[in-house]
Amino acid sequence: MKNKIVSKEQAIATMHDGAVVMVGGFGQVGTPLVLIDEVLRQGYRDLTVISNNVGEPGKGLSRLLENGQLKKAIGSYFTSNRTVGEYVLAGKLSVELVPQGTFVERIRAGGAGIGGFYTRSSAGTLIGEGKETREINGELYVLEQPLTADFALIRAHRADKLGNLVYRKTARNFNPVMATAAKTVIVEVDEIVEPGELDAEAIVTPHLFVDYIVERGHEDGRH
Amino acid sequence: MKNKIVSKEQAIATMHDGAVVMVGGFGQVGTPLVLIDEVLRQGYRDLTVISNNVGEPGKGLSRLLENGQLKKAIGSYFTSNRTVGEYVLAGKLSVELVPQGTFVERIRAGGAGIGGFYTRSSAGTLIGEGKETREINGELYVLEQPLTADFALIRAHRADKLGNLVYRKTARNFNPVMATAAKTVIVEVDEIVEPGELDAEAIVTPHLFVDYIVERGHEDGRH
Amino acid sequence: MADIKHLIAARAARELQDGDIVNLGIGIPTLVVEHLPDNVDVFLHTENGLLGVGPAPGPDEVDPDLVNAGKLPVTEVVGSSFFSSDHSFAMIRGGHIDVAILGALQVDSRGYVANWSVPGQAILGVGGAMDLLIGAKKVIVTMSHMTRDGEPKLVDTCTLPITALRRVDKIITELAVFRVTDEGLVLEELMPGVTLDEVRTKTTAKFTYEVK
Amino acid sequence: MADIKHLIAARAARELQDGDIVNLGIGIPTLVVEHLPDNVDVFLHTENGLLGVGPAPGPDEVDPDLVNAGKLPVTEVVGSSFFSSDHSFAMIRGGHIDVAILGALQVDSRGYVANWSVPGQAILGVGGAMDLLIGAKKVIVTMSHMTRDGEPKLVDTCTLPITALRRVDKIITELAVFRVTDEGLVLEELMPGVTLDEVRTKTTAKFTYEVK
Repeated sequence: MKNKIVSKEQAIATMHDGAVVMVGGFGQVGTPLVLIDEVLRQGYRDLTVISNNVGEPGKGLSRLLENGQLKKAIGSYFTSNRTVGEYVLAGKLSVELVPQGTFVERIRAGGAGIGGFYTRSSAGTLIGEGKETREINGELYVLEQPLTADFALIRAHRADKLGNLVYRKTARNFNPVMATAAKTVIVEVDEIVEPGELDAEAIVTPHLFVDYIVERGHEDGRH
Repeated sequence: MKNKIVSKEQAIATMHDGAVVMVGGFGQVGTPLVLIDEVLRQGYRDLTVISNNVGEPGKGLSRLLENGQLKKAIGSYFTSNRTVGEYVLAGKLSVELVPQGTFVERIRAGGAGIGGFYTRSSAGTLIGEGKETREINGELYVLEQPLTADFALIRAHRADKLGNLVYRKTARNFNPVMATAAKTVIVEVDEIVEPGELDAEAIVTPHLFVDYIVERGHEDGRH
Repeated sequence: MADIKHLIAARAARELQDGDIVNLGIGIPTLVVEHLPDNVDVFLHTENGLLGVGPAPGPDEVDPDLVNAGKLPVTEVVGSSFFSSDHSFAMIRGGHIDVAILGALQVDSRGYVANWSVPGQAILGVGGAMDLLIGAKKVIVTMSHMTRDGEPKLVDTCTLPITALRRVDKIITELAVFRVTDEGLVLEELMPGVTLDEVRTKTTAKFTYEVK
Repeated sequence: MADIKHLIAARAARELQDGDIVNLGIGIPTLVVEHLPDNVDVFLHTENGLLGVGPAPGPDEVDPDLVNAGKLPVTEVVGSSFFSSDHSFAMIRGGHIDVAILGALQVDSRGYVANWSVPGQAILGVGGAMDLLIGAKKVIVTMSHMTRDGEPKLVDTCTLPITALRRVDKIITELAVFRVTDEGLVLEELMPGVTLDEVRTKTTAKFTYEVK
C-alpha cells in the first residue's frame, strides 16, 4: 500500500515555480502554517494562491507575498492585510476578488466536475461586471467558472494512515473543499492515527482526496 | 423554543394534494417507509415525487403509485420496479429520467441557491437531447436546472430535539441533500436524543434544515 | 456612541422570533443577542462554519480553533454543529438563514445597500456580504443614521458600489425604523424623543411616513 | 459461463494498481476483486455512499443499512468512510475515481459504449452509468464478446443509445483485450487459445492488431 506520510520537506518538494496553489484557512484559523513556512524556505516563485485571505502582515501567506513569491491571489477578503494593497498598487500582485460564497462554490465546482454555475451573488454589482449574466425566474444570475489547482495545502486535526481526515471546530472552513479540487493535496495534521480509529460516519475528507500527510512537530506549536 | 417532535399523523397532515415531494433512500435503504405509509393512509393525490427509485412492487413509493397517488416521478432508476413501466405505458405516470449524479447535483443546486449548472453527464446522449449545451475546454456540457420541492420526506438514524441529524452507513445517501432543498422537511428517525448528545463535529444535517421529527415506533420495526 | 449602538441593537432584537436562524455582521449586529427578550431564543450562524455561536469566552477559555466571521474568539452552545465553508454558504445562498443583520455604509430610496467597498480605498475585500444579501430570508440593516462627517447614510441612490440587487427589508438607526417596500422606504417608527422633522433633515433618501 | 466471467475478471484485475480507487459495476466487475494479485490492494467505492466496500457478509452478518450500488448486502473494511450521494457523485464526476469497471451491451469502433438502455424495453433507468463514464480516470469494459443471440457486441457504431461522449480505455472479453486510442480500437492481447481469425469473425468493430 502507498505510504502517504512524509516530512514537510518531502511534501513541499513536489511543488514547482508557477504553481497554482489552494491554501485552506479563514484568517489564521485552520491555515496550514507549517506547510506555508516550508514553501517559504523552499522558495517557489510566481505562485498563484487561491485562498480566502492572504494572511496578515508577517503571518501566514503574507510571508510568501513579502518574500516576492506570489504572482496572483484569488480570494474574497484581503482587506485585513494592508500589505496586499501595497503590493497591488506597486503592480507586484494581481488580485481576483470573489464573494466568499462564490469563491467556495467555484472550488466545489472544480472538485465536482461542474463546468460552471449560475449564482445571484455579485449580479448587478461592480464585482459582477463583465460576467455573463442570465435571467432565471425573474432574477439576474452571473455565470461563474470552476476553480482548480495544482496543489492544495490544507490543515486538518487528525489523519489516519490512509489519509482520512477530521477537522476541529471552525478550523474546518475551506480545507475539505480544497482537498477535492487540486491535483496534489498535502495536509498538515496534529496527529496521525491507525485506520479504524476515526469514526467512519464522521470522516469529513475520505482518503481518496489526500496525497501527502505531514504531522506537525512539537516545535511547530499550536497556532 | 419551537417543538419539532410530532406524530407521523401530524407531520404528514401538513402535506397537500399536488405537492412536489422529495423522498430519500436508495432502493429500500434509507427510505422513510413509515412516512410513506402515512402518506398512503392520508391519501394525498397528484403528487410529484423526486426520488432515485420508486420502490419495488408492493414496497415503499410503489405503494403510492399503485394507489393512484402519483402523477410524476423524477429520478434515475425506475427499472427495478416493473409497475412503473406499466403505469407509464398506460399514461398514468409521467417520468423524468436523469443520470444519478445529475439528479443529486440538481437537488444540491436547489438547496444551495444555484440557478443552474453545466455537466458533461448525458451530453451527447438520448437523455441530453433538447438540453442547452455548451462547449467548455473542448468538451460538451449540458445545462441542468435546480430541483426543489414542497416537502422532503427523509430517513435518519438519530435526531436531537433541535433537529440535528446523523445517519447510519449507506442509509445516508440522498437524505442529507434532500433536507436542504424542500420548504418543509420531515424526518423519520430511530431515536431522538437530547441536544449535546450528538457530536457537533459529526452532525451531517444541522437543525436549521429540519421542520418535523417523527420517531419510529416499535411496531414499525426496522426495514 | 455605545448607547446609540445598544439602542439600535435593542430595537433590532425585537425583530427576531423564537427559533430564528440568525447571521450577525460585525459591529452593532453582534450586540443584538444581548437584548433578546426572555421568551426568544435564536440560533446564531457564522459563515466560517458554525451553527450555535455562543458568547465570547473568558480569557482562559479561548480556543484558537473557534472563531466567528469577524475572526474573534467565540464559544459554542449545546446542540451546535460544525461544517465546511461550502456547506455554510449553501445554507446562506440557499435561503436557509432566517435573518441577516448587517451594518451598511449607505442604503438608498429603493432599499439597495452599499456595505462592502470603503470610499477612497482600493477594493480588496468583499467577504460574505454579497452572499448574505442575496440569500437571507430577511435582511435588517443596523447603522448610525449619519456618517462621522455628518452626511446622511440614507441616500437617494447609493454613490458607493451596491452589494446586491436584492433590497433589504428593514433599516434601523438611532433615529428611526424604515421598512422597504416595492414603492420605496416607509418610516414606520420614530425612536424615543426623535421628531419627524429631525429624520427629514438628516435623510436624503425619499421615504413615506406611516403613523402606527 | 462462470468460467468465462472469472477469466474476464481475472484479466481485468491485472489492470489495477496498488492503492487504486475503484468503482465496480454489477456482474463481471464485482468478481474482479477475487482475482487481485497479492501485492495489490485497492479501495472500492460504491456510488451509494461508501469508500471501502468489503466482501459480502455471512448470512448472520447482513446489515440492512449497508449495501452496494447493486443493492446487495456488503461489509465495510477498516478505514472506510460513509458519505451522502452528492459527495459520492462529486467524487465520481470530479475525477477522483481511478478506475471504473463496467459491463456493456455494445462498444463501437471509436470506443463509445452503450450500457444503459436495454433493447426493446422502455427506457426507465440510467442510474450512475453516465456519471461514471464521464468521470472516472480510466474506464474498463468487461463483457462477453457476443450477445446470447450470437451477435457481436463490438460493433462499428453503437445501434443502442450511447452512455457518454467519453470513450472507454480498455475492453476485456473472453476472447481478447482491446485498447482504445484516438485512431480506434487496438487488439493488444488474445486470450489463451484464441486465434486472431476467431476474433475477426466475431467482431464487427474495426480494429488494428498489435503484436506484443
